Amino acid sequence: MIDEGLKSELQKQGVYVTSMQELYNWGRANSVWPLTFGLACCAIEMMAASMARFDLARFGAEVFRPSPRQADLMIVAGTVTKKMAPLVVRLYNQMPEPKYVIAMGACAISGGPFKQGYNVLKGIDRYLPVDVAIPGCPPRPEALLHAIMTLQEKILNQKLTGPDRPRHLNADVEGEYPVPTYGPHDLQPSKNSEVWQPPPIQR
Amino acid sequence: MQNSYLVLVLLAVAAVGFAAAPLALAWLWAKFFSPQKPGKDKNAIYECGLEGKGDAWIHFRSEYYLYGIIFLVFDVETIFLLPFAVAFTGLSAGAFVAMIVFLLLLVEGLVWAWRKGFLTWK
Amino acid sequence: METLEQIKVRLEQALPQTRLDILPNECPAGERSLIVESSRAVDVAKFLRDDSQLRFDYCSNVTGIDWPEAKIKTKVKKKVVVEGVEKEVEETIETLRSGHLEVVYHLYSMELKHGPVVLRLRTGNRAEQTHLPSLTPLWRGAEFQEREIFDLYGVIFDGHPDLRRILMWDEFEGHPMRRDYVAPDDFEYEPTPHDEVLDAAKKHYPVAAQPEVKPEVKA
Amino acid sequence: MNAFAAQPPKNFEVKPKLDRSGTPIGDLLEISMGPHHPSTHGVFRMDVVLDGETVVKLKPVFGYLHRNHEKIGENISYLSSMPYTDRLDYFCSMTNNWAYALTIEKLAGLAVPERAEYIRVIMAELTRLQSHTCLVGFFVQDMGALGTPMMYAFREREKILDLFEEVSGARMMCNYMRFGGVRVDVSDDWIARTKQLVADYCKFLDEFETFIAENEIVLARTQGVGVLSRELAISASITGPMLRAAGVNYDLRKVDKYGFYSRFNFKVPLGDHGDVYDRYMVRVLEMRESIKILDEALRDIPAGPVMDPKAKLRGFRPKPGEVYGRVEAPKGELGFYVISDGSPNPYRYRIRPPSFVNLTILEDMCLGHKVSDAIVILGSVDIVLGEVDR
Repeated sequence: MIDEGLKSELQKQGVYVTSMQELYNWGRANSVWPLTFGLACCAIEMMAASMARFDLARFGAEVFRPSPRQADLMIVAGTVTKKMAPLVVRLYNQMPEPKYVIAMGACAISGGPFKQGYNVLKGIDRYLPVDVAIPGCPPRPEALLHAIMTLQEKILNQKLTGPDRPRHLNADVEGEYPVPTYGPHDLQPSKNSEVWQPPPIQR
Repeated sequence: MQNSYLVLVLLAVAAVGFAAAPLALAWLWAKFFSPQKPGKDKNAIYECGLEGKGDAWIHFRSEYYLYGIIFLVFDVETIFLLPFAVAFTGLSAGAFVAMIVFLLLLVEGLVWAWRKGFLTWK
Repeated sequence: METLEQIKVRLEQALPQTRLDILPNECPAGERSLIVESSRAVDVAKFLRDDSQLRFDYCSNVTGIDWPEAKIKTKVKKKVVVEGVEKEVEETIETLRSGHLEVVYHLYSMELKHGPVVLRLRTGNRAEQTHLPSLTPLWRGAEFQEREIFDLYGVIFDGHPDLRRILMWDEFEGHPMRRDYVAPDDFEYEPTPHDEVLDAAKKHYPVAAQPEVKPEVKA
Repeated sequence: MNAFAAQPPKNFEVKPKLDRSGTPIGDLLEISMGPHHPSTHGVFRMDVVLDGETVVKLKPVFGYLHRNHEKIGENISYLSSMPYTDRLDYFCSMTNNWAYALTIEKLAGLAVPERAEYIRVIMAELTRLQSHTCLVGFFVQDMGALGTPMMYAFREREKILDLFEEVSGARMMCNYMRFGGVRVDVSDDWIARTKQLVADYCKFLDEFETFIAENEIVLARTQGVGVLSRELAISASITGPMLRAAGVNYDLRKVDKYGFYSRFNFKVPLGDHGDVYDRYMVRVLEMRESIKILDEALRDIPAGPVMDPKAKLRGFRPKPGEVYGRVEAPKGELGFYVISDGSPNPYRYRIRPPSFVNLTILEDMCLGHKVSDAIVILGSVDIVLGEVDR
């Protein structure tokens, strides 16, 4: 890539040099359109973050698209119950390809305070790859802003070509995840082992 | 050479090129950098997260069609009114009468539809 | 508003051979409730709603309760003569309470603005005799709450206009709010679990190799 | 046929219209305004059968946010259920806390010092202000005014959330009340700032009133839509602003006279048509009444302890018994029915949710109206899914 010294040198003379990848990632990072996907209390904090005081618009993310066809970020804000989980995965599948997931709140990360509930999915990362997770119940609007900034950094560092390019850029990686079905007491399968590989227990 | 149409042709080509170039670039980019990944769920109808049940191709009530036709007629009429409105000050009386006849013909259609009861939504 | 006893007396006059008794409730501000046999529940409820002095036209809350089989220990003070000396002795009597499901209705009156009358209906047992008359034809507000009790407790309400599962998904089997419902156990994943969560997690997730803790030699 | 069942308007029948030759004019379209929908206030689903644009059948489906609040409540102690009550109706955590605290105080016979009662009234009325303000924002947004009214409503809400955050430490999930009082005393500076906020809240209400109350779009879209008769409202156990909009004078603050409400003079606004516009106006007038209560409560709040010294927080074991306590939450009557068997955990912990019961007659109100009216009617019921599905 272009080394920094040459770049700053040219910038002094008013010549701006960039690469196709930087331009592509810069454009995508600063216009992430979230999907209105409010499940529970975190959705209210998400709304408060997009309102005048905390102003998600400063990061280009205030356009909340109701339909998954026009969104490229799914903020899972709230408790994902087992009855809702197949729908969350289906909505994720219906989003166009460069798509990201923010698990907002303790409920979306691991079931949160409702972990012992019989109808609560213990975290959305059992079925979907989560990019940024925000702890908190509900996390403050500033925490959501920080999550959007973390996501933007992640997008900016994505490679355009080469082996570790993101999922949506190589053709043979399947963009869809299997939608679980309803079983007698739990979802079938109860977790997507391809996505959910927890580290071994430290005990 | 002054009044030759070459200038117009060049302008047309430039205009088309100006429009087509980004599209071509975008298509080129898409070919390399955003591979198509159609999927069973992705191409399914979006039904608020649920599986679509029932069919969207159903017989709609006839009032919709009639409303559509009446709207179309008056939409086209406004297009014809445009040159009339623009050149209104310089028109002779005859042109004015012709335009009014055109207008009244269409209004007469509306009055007939109204009395026939198409506009009231049962 | 009349006291519960007066209402009970008037009820017994109006509906001759119904079995009504009053459940005591020791907590200070708690309301005592009226246990109604399920066969006459609809008539009792209709009387409470249409009677001119009572006018209980607002069914505020319908609750399902699960009472599994249990031994109840009640302490009873008894006078016992021990070696000729009169002494008070505490004795615990074990009574076996048969398992049953219970539905509690809290009725208020919006017209006369007076307090709750609590109706309790009990089912035969927790397995097959779980039929109770539905009071939705009398109070429409009880419709969803009765459906929820059917969904979470398994009480089948006869006469309910549309008895379906309301909260759980349709393919769900069993009734989750019962005390003997066991939730599927593959749900506990914590990086550092402890006691019963640890046992549940061990069945599903690999345990990291234990770093051997070298005993520090006290200098 | 149930006497109070849904009575659709006269010239209305469920099957599609037939023309002269008997063939149906159009099919019935079955759609589900599903859990993921921009204006169902959460994951609420309505299976709607449409004849063209007119709603023919509407079946609500719940359970997408059923978080097993009551099952968890049975496995934890009394006090640790308190933070769970914040997550019931996540717009009004203070009134949820108060309902639960009131119930357990009735169960265990605890007394609450006077200052704590005043603080509870102040918090409850601030919550009512904030909840109704949000509703006004959502209500107009459901009619198509995307974003702008919500900006104004949330701007006011943020000011109230600052006050809550300063007192209880959290913006939305206050967990502020205990059995026998409140957790932290309120500083005089906080009271002064609250007085200031309440003083210029009327300015915001007037501003919103001029925009919305006489707006002809709002009038056209809400007057005469989703009419709810008195008898159906009482029989369907509707409570809160929806009931008072139908003309029934039943407000728990006046009926139960809990928590010193008898000391403040405030009126209970009643509607007379029971349609969507009345529900909106009843809520706006209720906000003005809350401001009156707040003025009085803030003016003569006494000094004194905020926590009943005898109340034992650790190892709280009430005597066996059962109790049903209820409070006038912004959405309606929020009740807690607790059965205790002497152990530190409640034997049965039941919540009577106002939004869940208010949805009983959603179909009755929407029959015969257009699809867009069904959304406005759902908005006027003002549901919060954390409380509907518990």
